[in-house]
Amino acid sequence: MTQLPGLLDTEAIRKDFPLLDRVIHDGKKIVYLDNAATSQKPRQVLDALNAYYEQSNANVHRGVHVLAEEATALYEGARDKVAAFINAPSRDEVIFTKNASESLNLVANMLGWADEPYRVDAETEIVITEMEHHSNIVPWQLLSQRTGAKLKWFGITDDGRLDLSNIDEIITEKTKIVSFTLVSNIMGTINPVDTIIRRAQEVGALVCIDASQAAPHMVLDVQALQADFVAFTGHKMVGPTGIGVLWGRQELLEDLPPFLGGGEMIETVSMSSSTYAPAPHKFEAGTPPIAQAVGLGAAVDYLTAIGMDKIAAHEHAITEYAVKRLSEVEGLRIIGPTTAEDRGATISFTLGDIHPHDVGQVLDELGIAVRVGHHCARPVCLRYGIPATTRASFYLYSTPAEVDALVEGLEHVRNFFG
Amino acid sequence: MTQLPGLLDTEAIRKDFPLLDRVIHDGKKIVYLDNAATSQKPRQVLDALNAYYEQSNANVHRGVHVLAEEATALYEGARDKVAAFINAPSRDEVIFTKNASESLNLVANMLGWADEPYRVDAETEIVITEMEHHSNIVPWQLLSQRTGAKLKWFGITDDGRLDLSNIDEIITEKTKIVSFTLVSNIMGTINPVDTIIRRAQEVGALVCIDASQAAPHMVLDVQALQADFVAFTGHKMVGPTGIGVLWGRQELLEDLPPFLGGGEMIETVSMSSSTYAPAPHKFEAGTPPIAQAVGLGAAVDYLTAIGMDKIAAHEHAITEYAVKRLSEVEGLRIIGPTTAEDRGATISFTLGDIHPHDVGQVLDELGIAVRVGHHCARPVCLRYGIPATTRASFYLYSTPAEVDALVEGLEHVRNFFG
Amino acid sequence: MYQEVILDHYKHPHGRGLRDGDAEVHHVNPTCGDEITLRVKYDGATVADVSYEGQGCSISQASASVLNDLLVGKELAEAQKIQATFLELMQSKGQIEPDDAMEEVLEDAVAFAGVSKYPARVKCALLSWMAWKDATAQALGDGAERKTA
Amino acid sequence: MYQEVILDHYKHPHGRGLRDGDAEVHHVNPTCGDEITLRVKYDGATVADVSYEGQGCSISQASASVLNDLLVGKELAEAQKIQATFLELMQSKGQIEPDDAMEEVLEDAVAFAGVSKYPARVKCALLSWMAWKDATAQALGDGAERKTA
Ligand SMILES: Cc1ncc(COP(=O)(O)O)c(C=O)c1O
Ligand SMILES: Cc1ncc(COP(=O)(O)O)c(C=O)c1O
Repeated sequence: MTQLPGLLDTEAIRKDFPLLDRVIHDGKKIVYLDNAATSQKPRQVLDALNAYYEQSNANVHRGVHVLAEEATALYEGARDKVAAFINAPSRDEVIFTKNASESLNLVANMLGWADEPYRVDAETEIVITEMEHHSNIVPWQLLSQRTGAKLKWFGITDDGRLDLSNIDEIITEKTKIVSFTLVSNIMGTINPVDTIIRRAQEVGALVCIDASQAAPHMVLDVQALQADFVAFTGHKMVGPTGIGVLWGRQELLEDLPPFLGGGEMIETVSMSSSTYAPAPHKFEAGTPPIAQAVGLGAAVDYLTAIGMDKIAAHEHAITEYAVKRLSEVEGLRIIGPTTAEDRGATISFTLGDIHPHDVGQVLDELGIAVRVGHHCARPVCLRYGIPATTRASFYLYSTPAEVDALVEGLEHVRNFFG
Repeated sequence: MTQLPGLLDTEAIRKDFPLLDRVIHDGKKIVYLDNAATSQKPRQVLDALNAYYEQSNANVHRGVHVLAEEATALYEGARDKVAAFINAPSRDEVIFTKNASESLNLVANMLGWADEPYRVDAETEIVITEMEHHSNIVPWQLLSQRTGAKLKWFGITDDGRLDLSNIDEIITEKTKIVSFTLVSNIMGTINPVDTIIRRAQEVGALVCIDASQAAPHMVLDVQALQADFVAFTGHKMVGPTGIGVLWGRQELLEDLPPFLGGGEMIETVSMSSSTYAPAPHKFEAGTPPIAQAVGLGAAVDYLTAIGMDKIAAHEHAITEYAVKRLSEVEGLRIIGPTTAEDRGATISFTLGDIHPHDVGQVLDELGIAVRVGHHCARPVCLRYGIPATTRASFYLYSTPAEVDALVEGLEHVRNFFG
Repeated sequence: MYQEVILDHYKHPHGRGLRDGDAEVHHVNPTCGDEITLRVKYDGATVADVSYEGQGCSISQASASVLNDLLVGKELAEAQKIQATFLELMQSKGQIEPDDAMEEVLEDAVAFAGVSKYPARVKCALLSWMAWKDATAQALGDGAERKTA
Repeated sequence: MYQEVILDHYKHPHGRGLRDGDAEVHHVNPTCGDEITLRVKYDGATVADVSYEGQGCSISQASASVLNDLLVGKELAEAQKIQATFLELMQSKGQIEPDDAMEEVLEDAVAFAGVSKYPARVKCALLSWMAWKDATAQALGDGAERKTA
């Protein structure tokens, strides 16, 4: 077996993930390389979900019975865990949503309905990048259409980096919000947060970071980042589906208006008017995803016990190996950074003229799960003039042997359609 | 043991619900009477969640690998089940949200951003009732504040019914939308849908029904209801937290604009503009609550196997018995209908001068879980000039013995504070 | 949590009713509807009277009665120390087992130790104490802190 | 799903290239970027030619080639029957095992039966067939149905 420096003990880790034992197509053990789409879940997370439902299930807040107290303690305890995981100055800055998409829409809507100085309107500008996931594009397009604000964006260079050469023209005194991804979900690019934040601060614009592809894979410290909002999603970080997070700076959350209205987010309601609870509750209308928050808390415990720095090192080693092995495949072209520098373990590529759908399908027949298509980042495909890519994405349980399996699989694909 | 006509075989049913075996406070088996807040979950639902995560977990749609195909089939299969459960004319009319609150906010926002003839603006009126859950009040208050539309409402009579005496003044030619609850979550009242819908149709207003307290307890047939939108929530109907439903008429869903933007809800995206997928996907931005939808599908299977008509009959028998027994308790005043006619198995009451917090706390010490407070329906408490109520709410696994335990517990409370 | 002492104060509240005062405040716990109207009267730096009216659960009612017992007649500094100690106890989530020193300060109020285990009820127990702090700040001006927790 | 027949058509497509026609359509599958430009030429009610250009996966490319084989030279009614049968097969979710009667209608196209098990790929297989239907409606006017599924 290939040994690389920095690898985790994947043999032990993989035992925690029941799905990795799944066998498909007559006896092929699955090689799961679709982690940028969603991660698998460890036994520890499933146990937390089951324990919640079997022993403590109740609606949270306002209850005086034992189950309600327990459920509330578990739910709010999950908030403490997530706050610690991202080094939030206060637990009250952690808002639970249903996914990263809701988190990003929440930011866009808060700014659309805000009073000055935050209000986005026809006199102002919104800045994103060409590298964003659709979930960090469409909310801003909608906001721009509905307020008249101008939507601007950074382009991408030939080697899959943000083109910041014209940063002073893109981010201007009119810019109210700059929203961009920390790690590209299609190319794996890690973006230079500092440069962008410095310019945004110069002009007094708020900064929202889409950390959906960062939170699962590296140390995420919202204080070090210096952003105003950070969004991510539970299902990509060994947590359940149905839960996302928005972290926001406390003063902002205090000042900004609510988005969804309903139970839990109010202080007091009469027919003619209502007042709102302080953040985070102001932004959590209705029964929250209670079990899912508890599951995310268990996920965060799991990742923390292994160590986010160790996970990052593991993935870096796998990425270095994968980039090297993949570049040996004839006709394979990596879309995005072609070295392991400043990139995560998500690698998109094309293979000669073979359509990604065919690549993915034949790999699947070999038991290898990759994703094909535009990966909800169609502007990147348009930028490179390709209809789609094949994307292999790795995680803490990925092994060099799985990289080898992918490379062999791609050789098979080449022969099959050759 | 008390035998009433129409009861389900609760001995068998209770074996499916692990939490009902929970023992609290040194050996007291829990008497769970907080079902209007959330229901417990049967083994079958937990098994579906575990099977999904252990065997088929993947992100849905667009994937060509086996797991993605399976996850998509399970997720979309859950949509089929829910569609059948509510007798929807088309599966494409079933939108998955995170809870009923999101469903109701979705309707309010669609109408706020819609073109004519649906658009809610300063020239138009919104109608709700004084009996609504905050989740069916606050979204409309926000919409009213943000569009200038006038918010009107039906009052409540002394015996906990909607006061429809002035229906023609409340619902007028200016009314764009009438949104009301089918069953009150605080008083159990079942509202006269037909009368309201007839008047709404006369003036061409849309009708949104909050069925959060109906879907778990009775046959829900959206075609028979004749509403335009119907909202409900998974966790109250033996399903997981983190999943809600909005049903809407297909033509409306086609015409109305999207709400949350992001992955999954698009047809095609470029930096300058996007087009949207057809409903339901147009309204499901980002990775949906996949496991939770699968769990809701299993919940619907579970309820259907027992039969919603049988569940309704069971609850009716329990309600009749509970109303009778409770009225024997000295000083107890039911807030809401005092007979079992046209009401569900949710019973709110006050007990002399004893504050509901104290009632709930002492009951809890006896192992009896009820909810106390305003139950996210504060206008009802204001209406009756009380700060709060104690609410006992029953479900398919509730027994006459649990009613007896409650009544005994209340006697104990009276003596304790007497 | 329903210690005999608490039930006694609930059934037979001390000093209840509104009397003459230097400042009046009205506090509400919006989640459960508990309310209190409270007046303070100072005689120099001495707490001359704390009078109150309210509705709410036994915990909030008993707590106001205990407050009246403990604070009336005390010097402001002493009263503030008692208030701070009670706050500390109530925020302890059941982790503090009151020792002799604490019992000396809080007297009957140590009976509320059990309440601190119930997050939903802590606010009830604190309602009158927060109202007193607020009323005191109003009566004496900025010398006494104004912030309510 | 990759039957030999499909791979053959993919590697050696029949009738590819754009030639003279009565109507031209451009269809796109937005989820995967498959594209086809397709022209139909009619000689009375006879399908005189179906010419096309496109990019996409082997399934969409092979399917266009098979379409060209099957439909060119047929009477419109016959061609529509073939199209309907292919549509039925593709929407069968792997539930239809083509019998002799179906094989007689669909010839090489029965090789796509396996594709119907893969929802994500069904649209690829149908792309050219929907384009053909659309182009035919345009060429012949409302006589042929216009609706695309
Ligand atoms: C009548 C009614 N409407 C809406 C809701 C809101 O449901 P959820 O909290 O799941 O959003 C509830 C329950 O809390 C309810 O009882
Ligand atoms: C960079 C990025 N942003 C946002 C999202 C949206 O996350 P979700 O689908 O959980 O809302 C994703 C993943 O799908 C992503 O990769």
